[in-house]
Amino acid sequence: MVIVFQSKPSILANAVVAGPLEKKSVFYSYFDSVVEDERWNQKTNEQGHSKMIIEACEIITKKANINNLDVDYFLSGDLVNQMTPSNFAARELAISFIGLFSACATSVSSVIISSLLTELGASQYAIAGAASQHNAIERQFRYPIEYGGKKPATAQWTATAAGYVLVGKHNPEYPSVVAATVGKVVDYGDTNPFHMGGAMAPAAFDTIKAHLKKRNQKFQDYDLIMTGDLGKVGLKILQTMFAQSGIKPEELQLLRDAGAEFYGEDEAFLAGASGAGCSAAVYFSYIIQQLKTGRFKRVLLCATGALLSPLSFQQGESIPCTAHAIELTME
Amino acid sequence: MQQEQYKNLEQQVTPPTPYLKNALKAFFVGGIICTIGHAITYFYIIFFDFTENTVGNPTVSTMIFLSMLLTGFGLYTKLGQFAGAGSAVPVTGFGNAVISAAIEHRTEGIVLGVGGNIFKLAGSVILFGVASAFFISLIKLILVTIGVVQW
Amino acid sequence: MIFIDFLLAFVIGGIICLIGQLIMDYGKLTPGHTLSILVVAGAVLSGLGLYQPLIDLAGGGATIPITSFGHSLTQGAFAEAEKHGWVGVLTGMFEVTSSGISAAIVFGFIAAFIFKPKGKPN
Amino acid sequence: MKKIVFFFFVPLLLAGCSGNDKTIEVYDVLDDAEKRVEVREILDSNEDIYSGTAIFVNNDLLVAVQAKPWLDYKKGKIEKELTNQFEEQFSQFDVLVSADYKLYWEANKLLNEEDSKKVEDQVKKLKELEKEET
Repeated sequence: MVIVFQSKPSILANAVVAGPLEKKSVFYSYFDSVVEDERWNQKTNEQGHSKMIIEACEIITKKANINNLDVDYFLSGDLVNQMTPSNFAARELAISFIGLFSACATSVSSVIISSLLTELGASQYAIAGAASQHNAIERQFRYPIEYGGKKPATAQWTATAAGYVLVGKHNPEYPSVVAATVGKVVDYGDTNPFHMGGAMAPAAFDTIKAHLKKRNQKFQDYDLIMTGDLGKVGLKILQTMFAQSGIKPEELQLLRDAGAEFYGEDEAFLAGASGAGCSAAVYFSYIIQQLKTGRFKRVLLCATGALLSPLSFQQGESIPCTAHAIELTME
Repeated sequence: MQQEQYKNLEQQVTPPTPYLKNALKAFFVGGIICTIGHAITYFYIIFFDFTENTVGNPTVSTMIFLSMLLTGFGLYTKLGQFAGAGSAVPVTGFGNAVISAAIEHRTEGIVLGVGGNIFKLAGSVILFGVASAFFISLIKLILVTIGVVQW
Repeated sequence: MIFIDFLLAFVIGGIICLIGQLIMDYGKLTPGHTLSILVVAGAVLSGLGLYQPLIDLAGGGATIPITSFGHSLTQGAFAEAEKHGWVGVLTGMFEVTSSGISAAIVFGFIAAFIFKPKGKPN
Repeated sequence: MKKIVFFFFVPLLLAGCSGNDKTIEVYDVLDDAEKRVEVREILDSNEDIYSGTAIFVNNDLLVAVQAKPWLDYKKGKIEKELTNQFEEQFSQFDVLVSADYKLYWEANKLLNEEDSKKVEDQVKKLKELEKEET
């Protein structure tokens, strides 16, 4: 489903907070703040997760020179049970809150909803974004942190990061959301939780294709098409899918993936980064900055999410995936 | 695109599992861990009053103690990533499964967290160990009773 | 002689781990599944009277892999069943213990107080 | 993989073929030459072991042997065979034959012990240890 925003809501401020390991990220210099303790000096990983979200929102209000009372909506999501880190952050922030779950695609789905609220006139300022904390998410979906299981080369490393933006009325000095596509849920029967890229690539393919078709655009109309956290292997699969559907190699150069690039070529991270915070951290720091400086004029951000739970995996269900896309422009 | 078509494409692009490399790594690391265990049996036999029959317990406990140190200092994950089954199959891997779960769930308290989750991963090993011991001894008892075999 | 003794421990232990890796890779199984299979295999070998000779041959090479866990439980159950017959099969379940489980519980409990999960990549 | 297994087993087989020089020690308070010869004969005739130590003290006879490592798997059988042979030959003694390394190690330590009381106690203790099960 493609939405075209007539009022072109703008992204007025952005903030990314990340954990200590994210110093190794190639996007490190774009982050607003990096903490030394991945628990943010809290007692549990989940509390640290929550604190990270609050910090990102505080940076946003500071940057926009507003306070929490001026913000109408807070849209956030993460991957922990019932999204408690977001819920608890919302409790501290005291802003009207909508919790969203699109797995790792929440970074984009939250921006879509807040843009809709802005377009409706229901919202002056809305904070949207997503976060993930490595230790809290790994234990949720896979094994205990210190468990010595071998991960295959397709496995990805959940990034510790929170990326948030302030969405408000159109302002030509800031990047604007002109269109969005809410993705379908695609499932090609993949069951391997250590190969998320392979499960999610078809969803990204589906959403990007739908967006381009409906908007009557081609790859070359964009400076960049960036997927969320397909990882190195998933990106290759997606490129192959597009190549088979007739996209030329030079056009495929425009297709990049935040997760695949996040930790550079460091092999310790296997196929790259993943998690809701991965796409949020790259989109809401590097991409926004590049748009603001005018290096990019038009980008398509397509975040993918694997909609599984540990329970569904153990019951032998395959992994349904989704992908949401937003089209950002800079005048 | 059909599901099967996609499966093909995915398989072509995904790097294949390095079966031989994995097997060799598992062999060498597993062999080394067992050799260390073997050395510990000699240690207990020579310096303490243990025979080959009774030395199993102290050896296994010592190996699990070493596993606790490696797990706690975050080294067992590195070993596991390199060795695969080579570090999972020895009893140190069982120790790692129990200890990592215990460390992980400390934040949920000692009773509900550590107590409730300590066998989250290793529980299946205990289940299958005890259940198979039960059924095998049952089978053997039946065979002994009908006079096919002797104890 | 002592060298050959250690070599046997290395080779036999290594082969058991290698079998585990093959089960994991070719069967596309999780470590939990693989270890469960190996424990059952150890119990079956023990029931057939083949595991004790393997321990005699390889020492640590056969006692350190998780297969020995199935062996010691089975031998414990056998001993009880031999002594007490039918009742023994049931009571054997309460008698058999494994130092592996006890040690893992104790050290796991201690570790829970000392260590925190770190979450560093390799 | 096969190559590696081959590589490991070749030295093993070679070692298996090397000569038949056993280290056989006998400790006897009475220093009876006849007994020495008999023990030597029995242990020498057994192809599966490479070393053995026999200790006579009072009515006890402790024979600690070491099977060739690659034949360790038939330890139980070796013990049984030797026990039968020794019991036949030394029916007046309470015989214990063991292939356990613990007993072998301790028995060898006893060889230089002068005090026969100590040896007696130690042999009793070892016999107890041998009976222990896990």
